[in-house]
Amino acid sequence: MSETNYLTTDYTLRSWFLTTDHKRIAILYFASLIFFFFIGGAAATVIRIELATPQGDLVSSDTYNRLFTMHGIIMVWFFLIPSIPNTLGNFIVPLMIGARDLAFPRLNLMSWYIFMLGGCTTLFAIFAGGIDTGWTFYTPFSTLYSNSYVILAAAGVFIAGFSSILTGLNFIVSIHRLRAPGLTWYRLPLFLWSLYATSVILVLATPVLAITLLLIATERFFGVGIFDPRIGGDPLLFQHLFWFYSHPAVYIMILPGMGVINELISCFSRKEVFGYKFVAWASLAIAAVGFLVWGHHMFVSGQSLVASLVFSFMSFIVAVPSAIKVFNWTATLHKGLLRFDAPMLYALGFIGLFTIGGLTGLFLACLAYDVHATDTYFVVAHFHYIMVGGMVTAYFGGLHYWWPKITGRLYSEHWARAAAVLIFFGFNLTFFPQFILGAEGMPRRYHIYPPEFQVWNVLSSGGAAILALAYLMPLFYLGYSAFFGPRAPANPWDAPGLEWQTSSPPPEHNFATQPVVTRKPYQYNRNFQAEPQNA
Amino acid sequence: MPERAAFAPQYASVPHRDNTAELGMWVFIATEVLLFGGLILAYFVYRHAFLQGFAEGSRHTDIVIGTTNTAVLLTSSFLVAWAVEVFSPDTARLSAWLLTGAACLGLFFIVLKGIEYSKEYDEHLVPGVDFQFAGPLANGVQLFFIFYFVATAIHALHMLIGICLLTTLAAICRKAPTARHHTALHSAALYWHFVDVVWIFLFALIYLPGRSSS
Amino acid sequence: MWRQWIPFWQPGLSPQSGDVDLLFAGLLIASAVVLGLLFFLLTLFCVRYRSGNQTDREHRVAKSWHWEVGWTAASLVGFLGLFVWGASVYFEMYKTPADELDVFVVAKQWMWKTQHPGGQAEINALHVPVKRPVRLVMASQDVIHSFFIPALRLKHDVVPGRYQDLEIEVDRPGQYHLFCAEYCGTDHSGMIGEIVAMEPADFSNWLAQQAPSSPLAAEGGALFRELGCSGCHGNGSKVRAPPLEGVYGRPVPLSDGSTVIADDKYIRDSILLPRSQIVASYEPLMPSFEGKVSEDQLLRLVMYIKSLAGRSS
Amino acid sequence: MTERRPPLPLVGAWLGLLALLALTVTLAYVPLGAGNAIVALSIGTIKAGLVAAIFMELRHRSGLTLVFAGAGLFWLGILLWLGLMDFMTRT
Repeated sequence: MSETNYLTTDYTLRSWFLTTDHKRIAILYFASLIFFFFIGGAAATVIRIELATPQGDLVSSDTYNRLFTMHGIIMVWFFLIPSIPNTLGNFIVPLMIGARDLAFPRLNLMSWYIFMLGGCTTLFAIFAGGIDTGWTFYTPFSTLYSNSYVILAAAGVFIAGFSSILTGLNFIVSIHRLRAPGLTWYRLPLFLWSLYATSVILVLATPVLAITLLLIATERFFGVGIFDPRIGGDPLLFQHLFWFYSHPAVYIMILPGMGVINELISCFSRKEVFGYKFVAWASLAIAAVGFLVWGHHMFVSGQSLVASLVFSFMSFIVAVPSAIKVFNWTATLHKGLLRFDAPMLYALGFIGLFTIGGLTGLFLACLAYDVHATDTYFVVAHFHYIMVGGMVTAYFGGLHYWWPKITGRLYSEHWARAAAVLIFFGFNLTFFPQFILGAEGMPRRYHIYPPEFQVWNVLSSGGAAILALAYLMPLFYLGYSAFFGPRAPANPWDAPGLEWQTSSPPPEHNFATQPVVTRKPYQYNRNFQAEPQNA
Repeated sequence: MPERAAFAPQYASVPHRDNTAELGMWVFIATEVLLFGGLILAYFVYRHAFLQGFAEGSRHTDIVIGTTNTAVLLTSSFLVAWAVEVFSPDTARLSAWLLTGAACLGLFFIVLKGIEYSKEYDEHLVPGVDFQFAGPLANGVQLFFIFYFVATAIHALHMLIGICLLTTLAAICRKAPTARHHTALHSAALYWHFVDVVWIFLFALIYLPGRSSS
Repeated sequence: MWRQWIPFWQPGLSPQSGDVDLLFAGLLIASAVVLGLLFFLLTLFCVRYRSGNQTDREHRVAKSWHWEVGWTAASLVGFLGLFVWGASVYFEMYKTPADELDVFVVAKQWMWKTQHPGGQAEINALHVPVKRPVRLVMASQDVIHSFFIPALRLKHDVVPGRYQDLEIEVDRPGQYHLFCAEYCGTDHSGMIGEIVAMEPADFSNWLAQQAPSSPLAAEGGALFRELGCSGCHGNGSKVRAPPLEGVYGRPVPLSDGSTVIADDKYIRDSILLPRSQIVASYEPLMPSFEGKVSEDQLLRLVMYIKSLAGRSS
Repeated sequence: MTERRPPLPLVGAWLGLLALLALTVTLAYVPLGAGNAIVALSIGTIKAGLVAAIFMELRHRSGLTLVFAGAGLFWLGILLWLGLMDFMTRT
C-alpha cells in the first residue's frame, strides 16, 4: 500500500489505547461489544435450553433469575444502547459530515474507558454472585428483599450511563458545528438525523436513570427508604423515574437502526429515499414524543386512570412517525434497480420484523388488551421483534455495508447472504411462538411453567438454537475477511455519501482535502449511477 | 509529527473551536438539569402526599446557614463572572485573585454545610444513620430529610468539582495564561453558575416551606 | 363463535373478557391488513424492480405530499380508533358493580393467601361462585406482586403499602390458572394457584365444609380488644375518640375541612397513619400501628369495623 | 488600559440577587397559605433567570444556545408534568 490509513499509522498497543481517532475508538467499542453480545447471548442460550421443558431441571430458580437479569442488563446497556451509535456512528458520523474527527476526541476516548469501567463493574457483580432483580430493578424488591449484588450492578450501569451521555453530547455538537461547507441540514444523510435524535434522548434521559439508580443504591446501602412503602414511600415513583429513561431508551436502541436502513434501502435501490423530509422529521418526532409515553408500562400498576389514558393516547401517537418511515421505505423501492446484496437482505428483514414489532406494540398501547398482555411473553416477543429483529438486524446490515470502509476488505457475499437468511428464519422461529404464549397467558420471567405451554416453548428453543448458530457465522467469515479478504475499493457499492469518497480504509484524518458538499444525499443519475455529494 | 497546531484538526479556526466548546458545555448543563430533575420530581410527589411533614421537616433546617450559604454562592458566582469579563493576559493577576476568592467562598459554603450536617446529626435527623422523630409527621419528615441529604450531597459534590476547576484555573492565570485558557475559564464559569442556579432552587425547596406557620 | 376458529385459543370466561377478545381480534385483523399490504408491496417491488428485470423505471418520484399526508392521516385515524376502543373496554373492566362478595387476598413471597368473609382461608387457591361479581381486596406483605387470571383477561399489580380492589366475575364453572405476573424473587414462577369457579349451590356447600374457623369480623373484634383499640373507641371510654359504629361507607369530615368516604383504604390508613387524616373536632392522640399489625390482622380489623356499619353510634 | 472594574450589569445583577434573596426569606415568614410556595418558586425562577441571562451571558447568545439551554428545562417540565399527573389524579 502506498498511503497509510488509520489502521497502519502505528501498530503499538499505546497507539490504540490512547488514540483519539474516532475510527480507532469505534474499533475499540466494536471489539468490546462483540464480547458483551456473546456473554448476553450465552445467558439467553441457557435460558432457552431451560425453558424447553416445563420443569426447572437444568438450573435452580435463583440461577435462572440471575441469568435473565444478566441477559437483560448486558444486552440493554452493554450491547444495544451503544451498538450502532458507538461503533458505526463513531466511525461514520465524522466521515458523513466531512469532518476530520468528532468535536471532542478526548471525550470520545474517555467515554470508551468509562464504558469499560461500567462494563467491568457489572461483570464483576455478575461473576461475584449475580443479581436477581431483573433489568428493571423494581423496588421494593431490589432495595429491601433481594440478596444479590444490586448496588454493584447498579453502579456499573450508572457508570456506563456517563459514557452514553458523552457520546450523545459529542454527536450533537459535532453535527451542529463540524459539517463540511455546503452540508446544510437537509443535505444530511438520514443516518445523521436519526443519530441526532438518538443523542438528544441519550443526553436528556440518561441522567434521570443515573439519579434513579443512585437513589436505589442509597436506599439499599443506608437503609433509608425513599421508595419504601413502610414509611410512606411510593414504589410507583421509582417506576415513573425508571421508565422516564427506559422507555425513551427503547428509541435510543431503534432510531439508529432506522437510520442505517435509510442508507441501505437507498443504496441498493439506487434511488433517493422517498419523502426525505418526512423521514428526517419523523426521527425527531419519535425522540420528542417518545418522552411522553412511559406510563404505558404501568397500566396495571395502580397509576391513576387519567394517567393511563394520557399515556395510552400518546403511545398511539408515537406510532405514527414509525409508520411514516415504513411507508416511505417501501415507496423508495418503487421503480428502483434493486440488488439483493447481504446488507439489502438485512434491510428488507428489518422492515418486516420491525413492522410486526411495531404493530404488536399497538396491542400493548391499547389499554384493555394490555391488562391481559403486560408482563406476559407477548411483551417479551414484542420487544425482541423491535430490539433483535429491528436493531440487531439493522446493526448487522450496517456492519456489512460499511465493512469494506472500516477494514478495507471485502467479505464473502455467499456466506453473508446465507447468514442473513438464516438469522431471519431463526429469529422468527424463536420469537413468533412467544406471541402465542403471551396471548395464552404465560407470564414472563417464569422458570417453571404449566405443561400446556410446552409446545410453543420447544419451538422457540429450537429457533434459538438456529439463531445462535446464525449469529456465530459472521464472526467467522467477517473475521476471516478482515485479514485475508480481497482489498476493497474506495466505493464498492457505488454510493453517493461522503464516507465513500475517501479511500478504504480512510486516512488518519479522513479526507486528504476538505470536501465541499454540492448536492442532496442519495442522488443517482438516470442510469442509476451514484452522484457523489461533493462533486 | 509537526508542531502542535493552535487548534485540533477538526476545527476551522480558534473561534470555531471556542464556540463549539461552549455549545458542548450547554449540552452538558442540560444533562445536569435532568439529573437534578429526577430528585425534584421525587420532592414534589412526596410534598404533595406529606404537605405538613415537609413543612415540619423544613422548619428543622437552619435558615440562617441556608440564607448565608445562598448569599455566599451568589457572591462567588459574581466573582467568577467578573473574572471571565476581565480575563486577558495583562489582567491575569486580577482574574487569578477573583477565582481564588470564588473558590474560597465555595469552600466556606462547604464548611457551613458541614456544620449544618453535624447539627442535624445531633438532632437525630439523619435517615439511615440516626433518625429519631416522634409524632404524626415522622414519615413526611423522614422523606423530607432523605431528599435533603441526597440533594445537598450531590450538590456539594458538584461544588467540590467546581472548586477544583476554579483553583486549577486560578493557578494557570497566575502562571502563563494564553487566549486558549479563556475557553476553559468560560466553560468552568458556566458550570459554576449552573451549580449556583441549582442551589437557588434547592434553597427555595428546602429552607422556605413552612416558615409562616408553626 | 368466531373465537373457536382460532386454533389454540381459549375464549375468555367473564362478561368483560369477551370484549377483550373481540378487541384482540380487531387488533389482529387491523395488523393483518397492514402487514398483508406491506408484504404484498415489498414482494411486488422486489420482484418487479430486481436489477435483472427489464421494466419501466422512468418517471421516478422522490416525494409526494399526497401520499405522505394520506398515510399519515390514515395511520392516525386508525390508531385513534383503536385507542378509543381499548379505553372504553378498559373502563368497562374496572367498573364496580353493586352487590358484591368481598374476598381478601394477601400476597407474599411466594404464595397467595385468600380469605372469605366467613373466615375460610385458602392458600394458592380461590373458590368463587359463578355469575356473581366478587370484589377482591388485595394487599402485599413484601414486594410487588401481580394477580393475573389469564382466563378472565384480567390482572392487577398488588403494591405493598396500599389496598388494591379488583372485581372479577366468572361465567362458567371450572378450574383456571392464577399467576403472579410481576417478578417477585426466587420462587416467582411457583407463585401460582387456581381459581375454582363453582355453581352457587356447590359453592355454599364448599364454604360450609371448610374448617369451621370464626368469621373474619369476629376475629377482628377480638383483635380490636386485644390491641387496645376498644379502650378509646369503645363505648364509655374516658379518652375521646371517634365512635366507629356506622362509620363504614359514610363520609367523614376531617379537621382540615375536607371529607373522605370511610372505605377500606381509609380505615387501613387510619390504623397505620392515624394522624394523616384527623376527624374534625377530635385531638390527634392515636398512636400508629405501623409495624405492629400484619396485613392479615389489618384486614380482620377492617372487616370488624365494616361489620359495625349497620349499627348506629 | 484594560478595564479592571466589574461591568455595571454584573454588579447590578449581584445586588439584585442579594435583594431578591432577602425578599424571599422575608416573604417566607408572611402567612400566605399555598401562596408561600408560589412566591418562593417564582422568586427562585427570577433569580435563576438573572444568573442565566447576565452571569452566564445568555442575553448575548444566539438562538441555538438558547434552545440548548431551554431544552433541559423543557424536558424537566415534561418529567414533572407527566410524573405528577399520576399522583395528582389518584383516587
